[in-house]
Amino acid sequence: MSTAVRQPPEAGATAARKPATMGQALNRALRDAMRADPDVHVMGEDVGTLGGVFRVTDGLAKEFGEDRCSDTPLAEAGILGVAVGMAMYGLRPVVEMQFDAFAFPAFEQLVSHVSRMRNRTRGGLPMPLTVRVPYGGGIGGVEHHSDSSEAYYMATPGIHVVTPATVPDAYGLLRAAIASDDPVIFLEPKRLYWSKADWNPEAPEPVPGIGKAVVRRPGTSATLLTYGPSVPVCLEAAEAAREEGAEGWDLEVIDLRSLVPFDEETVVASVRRTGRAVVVHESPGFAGPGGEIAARISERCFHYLEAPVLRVAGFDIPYPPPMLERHHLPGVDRVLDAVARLQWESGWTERHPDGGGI
Amino acid sequence: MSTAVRQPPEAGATAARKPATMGQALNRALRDAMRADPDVHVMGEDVGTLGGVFRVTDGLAKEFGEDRCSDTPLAEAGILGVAVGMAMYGLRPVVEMQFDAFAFPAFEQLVSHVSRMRNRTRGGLPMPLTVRVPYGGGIGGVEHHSDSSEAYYMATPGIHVVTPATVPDAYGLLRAAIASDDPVIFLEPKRLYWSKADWNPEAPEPVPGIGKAVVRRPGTSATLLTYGPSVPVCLEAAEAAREEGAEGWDLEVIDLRSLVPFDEETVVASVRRTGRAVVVHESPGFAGPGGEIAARISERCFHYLEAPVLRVAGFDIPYPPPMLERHHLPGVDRVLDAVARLQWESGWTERHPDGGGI
Amino acid sequence: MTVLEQHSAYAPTPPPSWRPRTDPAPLLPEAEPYSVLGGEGGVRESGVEPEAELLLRLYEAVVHGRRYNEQATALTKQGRLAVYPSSTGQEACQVAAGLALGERDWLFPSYRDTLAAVARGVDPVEVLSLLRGDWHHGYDSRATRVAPLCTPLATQLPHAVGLAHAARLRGDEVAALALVGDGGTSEGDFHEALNFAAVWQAPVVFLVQNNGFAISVPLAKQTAAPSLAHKGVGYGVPGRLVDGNDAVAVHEVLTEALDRARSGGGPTLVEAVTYRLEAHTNADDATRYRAADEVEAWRAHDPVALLERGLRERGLLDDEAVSATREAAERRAEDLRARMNQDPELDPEELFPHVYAQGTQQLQEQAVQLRDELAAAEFGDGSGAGEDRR
Amino acid sequence: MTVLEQHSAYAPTPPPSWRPRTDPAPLLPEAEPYSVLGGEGGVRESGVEPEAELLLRLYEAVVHGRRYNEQATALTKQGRLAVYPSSTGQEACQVAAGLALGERDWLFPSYRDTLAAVARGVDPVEVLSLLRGDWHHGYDSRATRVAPLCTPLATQLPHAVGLAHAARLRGDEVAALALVGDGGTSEGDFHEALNFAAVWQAPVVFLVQNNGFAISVPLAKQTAAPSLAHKGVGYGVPGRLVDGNDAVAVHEVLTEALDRARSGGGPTLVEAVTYRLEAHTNADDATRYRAADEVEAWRAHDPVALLERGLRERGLLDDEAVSATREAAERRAEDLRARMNQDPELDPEELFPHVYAQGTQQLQEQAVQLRDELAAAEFGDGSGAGEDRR
Ligand SMILES: Cc1ncc(C[n+]2csc(CCOP(=O)(O)OP(=O)(O)O)c2C)c(N)n1
Ligand SMILES: Cc1ncc(C[n+]2csc(CCOP(=O)(O)OP(=O)(O)O)c2C)c(N)n1
Ligand SMILES: [Mg+2]
Ligand SMILES: [Mg+2]
Repeated sequence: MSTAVRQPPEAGATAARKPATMGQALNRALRDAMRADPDVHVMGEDVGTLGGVFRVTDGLAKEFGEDRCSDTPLAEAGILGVAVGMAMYGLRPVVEMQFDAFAFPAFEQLVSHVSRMRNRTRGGLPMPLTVRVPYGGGIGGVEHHSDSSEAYYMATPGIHVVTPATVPDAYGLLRAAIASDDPVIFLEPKRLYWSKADWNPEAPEPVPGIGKAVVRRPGTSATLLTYGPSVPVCLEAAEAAREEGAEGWDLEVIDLRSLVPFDEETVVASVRRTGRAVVVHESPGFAGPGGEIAARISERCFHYLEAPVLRVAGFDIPYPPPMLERHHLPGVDRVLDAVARLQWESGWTERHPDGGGI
Repeated sequence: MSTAVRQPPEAGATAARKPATMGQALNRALRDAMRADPDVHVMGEDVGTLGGVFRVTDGLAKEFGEDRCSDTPLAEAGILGVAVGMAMYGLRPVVEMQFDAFAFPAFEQLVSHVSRMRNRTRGGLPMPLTVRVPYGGGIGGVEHHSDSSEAYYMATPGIHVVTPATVPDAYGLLRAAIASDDPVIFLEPKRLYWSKADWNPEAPEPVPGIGKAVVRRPGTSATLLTYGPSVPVCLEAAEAAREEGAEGWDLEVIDLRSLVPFDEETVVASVRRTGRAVVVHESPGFAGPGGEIAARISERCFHYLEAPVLRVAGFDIPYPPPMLERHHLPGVDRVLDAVARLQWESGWTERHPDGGGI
Repeated sequence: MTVLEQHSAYAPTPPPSWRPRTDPAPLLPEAEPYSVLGGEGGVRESGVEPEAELLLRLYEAVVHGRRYNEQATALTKQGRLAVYPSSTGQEACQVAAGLALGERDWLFPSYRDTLAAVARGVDPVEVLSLLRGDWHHGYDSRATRVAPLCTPLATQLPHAVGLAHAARLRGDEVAALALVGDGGTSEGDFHEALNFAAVWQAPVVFLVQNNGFAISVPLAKQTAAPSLAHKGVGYGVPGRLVDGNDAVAVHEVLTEALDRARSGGGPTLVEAVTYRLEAHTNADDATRYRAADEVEAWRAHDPVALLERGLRERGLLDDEAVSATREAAERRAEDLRARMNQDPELDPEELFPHVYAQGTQQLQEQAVQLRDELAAAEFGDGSGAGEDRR
Repeated sequence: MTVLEQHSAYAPTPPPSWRPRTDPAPLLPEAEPYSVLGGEGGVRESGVEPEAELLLRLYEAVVHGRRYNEQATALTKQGRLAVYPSSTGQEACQVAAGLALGERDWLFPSYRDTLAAVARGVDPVEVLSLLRGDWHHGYDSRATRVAPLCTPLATQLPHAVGLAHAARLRGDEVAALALVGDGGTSEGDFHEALNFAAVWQAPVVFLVQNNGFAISVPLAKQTAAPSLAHKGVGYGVPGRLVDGNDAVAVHEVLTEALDRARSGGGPTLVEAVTYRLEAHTNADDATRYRAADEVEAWRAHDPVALLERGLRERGLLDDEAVSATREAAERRAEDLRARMNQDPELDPEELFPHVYAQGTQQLQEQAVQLRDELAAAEFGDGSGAGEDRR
């Protein structure tokens, strides 16, 4: 799985680091990838002259010309379908879907072709293409602008599903996605576009390539498993947890970075160590990413678990309007509530013992 | 949840039962629904003159006219989109998607409109429509004719997901789906279209409406949780299991019937009783329906489980070509293999203890 | 005969006995956009002279519409709207669409068409619910016969076809008017909707407001067609091309098409050539992708000014009437501002009851969870747990 | 100048200064299907006389094609193919498509177009892999420049556009020929592909084989257009209408369009009017939805007979040559039959290695599981566990 991107020797040198946003790191990753490989082509709605509605493609059309960074007609199935043909000819298209819900028109192309072309042709026509999808909520977007559609992509064999949570990961994972010979759904957490870190674009920190989770905060009491927009929430919760519980909890936070392939090794090792786990994501809980993760942990760590694996997720509802979204999004308190239910004392009680007679 | 369909008094009378296929029961359900309610309209590719490629709509155009059972242009997004408009005007469209993968073009209409219209309009514009999707494999279909797409639908709040496994359920659940004031994805297991049972169309057995699982075979050793095309496989496995293990296993088989809403009550009660569970489905395992089901059981039955909840599912690959599909589909042996791993003896061992160092 | 059998269409026979098919000629649009008010030249010779009452009604509506657009844009600056896609410059289309509809007809608007809904009679505060962000939709669609504002482009078009078809099946004389932008014509749903409408002869009219841009993408990057109205012939649907800044012309073309639809004549595709004078939304910076002189050229063809001049030339309007109309618009804008300045009533528990007709156990549990959290936050220890910390 | 800037398209200016746009007239198709061989009348007067060598090549190919279709259908009866969608009756289109392509050009076939691939030179056994069911695809697409047979309708059309566009960006003189059925034109992907092709002036030719039916749905329920070729003008793409049973005419139209595409002239939409003489596939019963006399009328315009007559009339063919050609076709059919009667080599473990470039741990575990199961079945206790019981 490791299409690790080679990094300059001074990688991560603190000296030249300056505050950069995730959006800027993504922009830089596209630029560097386009400079490094003439086969990389960026395309999508408003990605050219405008530089994208989130400005992630800013300046690319100017530097590389409209043939390399192309505004397309407004037709997502067409965009992805055309990208498939370009990939068949040997190019590496990088497609931008303007918002998560606007990737849905391209669903058939994705599932029936992008994910299967390599397999169908026994490797004859690989699909080295990247689909960038801004996803998730928390930005006050109206209907259809805040969906978390990762469950759909995870359930589709043949594609990778990657999502960064930090500025260096945004750069490193996007480079790895574009370099991958397989199709990658690259989910960009919208509300982290403006998140900042000190970062040196001339010497970006190396990222181990697609398929590796990372322990963002080591801990011993329980493991929080999360990704993308919920990573900062979990880190904040872990800090707050030091004050909670009988003697405070020391929570480990794992940023999955890649939902497919799933880094079972890192996850299982952590949960076997801590004995407790909570999965946190924005996507609706039912049949969401947390289902797979919790099921897998429950199976592989059965004898190590002190408590059931709990999930903190968006409710099982259509994404709410801007003024109500804060009630839907998993926040620090909801995470801590779940941690508190991890059977710290003996004697397990249900959350709603009378709910439906169960 | 119970839009239970009223049944004639002699329901289930054994007297007049004759062998009927699931396809015939579905056909009869459509006919009866159309007779009972002039607002029920059937539409789709080839559903009129031809009666559908699986003949489920056979005779409807003739009896009710082309306005009630309409051949449509070949455009799935258009079909579902037009059905949305018809439902807005108060009709009850029943849409046929010809094969599972050919529902993908309609994905945006489904997710962005069908599933959200009621919520968006605070109940002002409900979507009483049914989308019939023949799904699953085992019929020797070439590429794109054997997908199991239920994971996508389960992950979409606002729709119900229903799938029959028996002749009476096919009738009863389809009537309930059409009668429902909410949109229902009605998944018809292709390879059970020709499955038979003794059945009386004049007095069909009552079905408790959408949202209720059923124990198809009571048992004490472990619970097999399944639905649709895997129900007969699990029943066969349960029979075979009487001869396996130290003293034979007595397996309980639950047919979920409805994936959304999920009948947690029935499932949890069973697993708490048996202490062991295997989820069985054709859909790829990773992020498939079994993830949610296993995670939910692991959480709600934590202190009752003698062994991890295991999953027997399709592999995490694109659906194979006809000549290889039998290697992909969960069969009796694979189910029994999983049952055998449910820690019957003390001492838990992993399936692949050296796999990846976990 | 059923409604689906009424229309005889292309059924090719072997070339030797090739039969005449639909004549394409009447389906092709006019060579120049149809106009009544005319361009700089003023009153047009040709064309039936519209009734004074209609002209005055349209005038009032475009003046109100312009002021409404300004007010809504101002509300975004005050944080009262999450976002506003203005139809400034497109008021002629908006107003004509709203007013051309018969009482039982339905309107299918996009996010940019709040003014069309207002012109149709929807309460302006209710229409802005989506854009304010208190809910996804704020008015009673069945009562107003206005479908929800639609955000995923072109997806509302098949809905309009379906509704119109359903009405026809029921024998109701109802037409649907579906609005879409120039960019939206590139989506597959546009194609499928037009095709369904044509094959089923659904009583639906498609109005493409060609405002030159899809966000930053100019029309030349969207299509290579002679005009968008030329798309009609490919479906067997007549295409009409109209000056979209000429409210009278748009109104006339739509009225004609809606009448035809209602009386079983099938669908029409209308392209109204207009221009988006403001940015895509308040969040957009239009200077990144278009030059000021292009905007200026279109300002010279402003729909409000055009109609004012037309009415003055016809002696239907004087300075006094102009200021009276503007004042009335100002008062309505004040009223809108005042009502929008009140915080909407929000109930977090509304997240759950509308997902299904009856709640599932799962959603009930989640509703209980939220209620518990809200209660904990309210009666909590004052540390702000539950509400403020996120 | 970049390839994306070469094409000046519709950019409307305010109506008073409306500028001339693309002229729609040259984009409209001919009033009658273009034909060379003519109908019952025989040799046509007009039109350039095609070269004898080409005529003979086409004749050989349609005779072989007809026999190939018969053989493949027979193979379904013997259980050697899972399914076969026959192109009997459409051989002229199939063969012309295969032969009109330049060496570096690409073909994008649908499930029905195996014969086009064979005419292009793909091994007939390899082309049937999908329909035999041993794998999804059996030939080397890059070597043959034939994309995989495509099952989801119209989804191959944007692929063709993308490949053609990529070739143009690289400066390669390559055109793509994409095949689609009449039913497939209703899908959104058809629309989006044509629009992309037009806006980007991609070197791609779309050939619609209008065979009158989409499974059971006749064209009149699929479209109300004057003809499918009339769809071109709505994209700014020239539409051509051709007698699809006249191999010479189809070949000429395609050759012209491909040449134009390769030399930067942009895409073309070709509608070939033809007929599916057999059922949709061997699994279909065509008598449920169409009358025998309709089929008979088309049999009178059989593409093989038409070409044979044309050649005889031109003195290029006599009885002897006819039987020689038929015998050659018979031998090829025998060869196909013999090779198809061999069981394909199947390796269940091939389910895993092609899903990704490198296997994931998860897939490796599953591959191990399957290997264990297969081993258990092979060296098992003979009770059949693992393999037979399902
Ligand atoms: C399916 C879909 N894709 C993308 C978007 C994002 N988007 C919103 S408006 C817009 C431009 C629309 O242009 P046009 O159709 O011309 O309408 P206008 O905004 O000019 O009124 C885009 C790309 C969307 N809403 N829906
Ligand atoms: C997206 C999609 N929807 C439905 C189908 C099922 N289907 C297979 S062939 C066919 C009819 C196609 O008709 P047409 O395009 O005219 O091609 P023909 O079969 O006549 O060559 C249908 C509906 C499909 N393959 N793909
Ligand atoms: Mg526009
Ligand atoms: Mg056809």
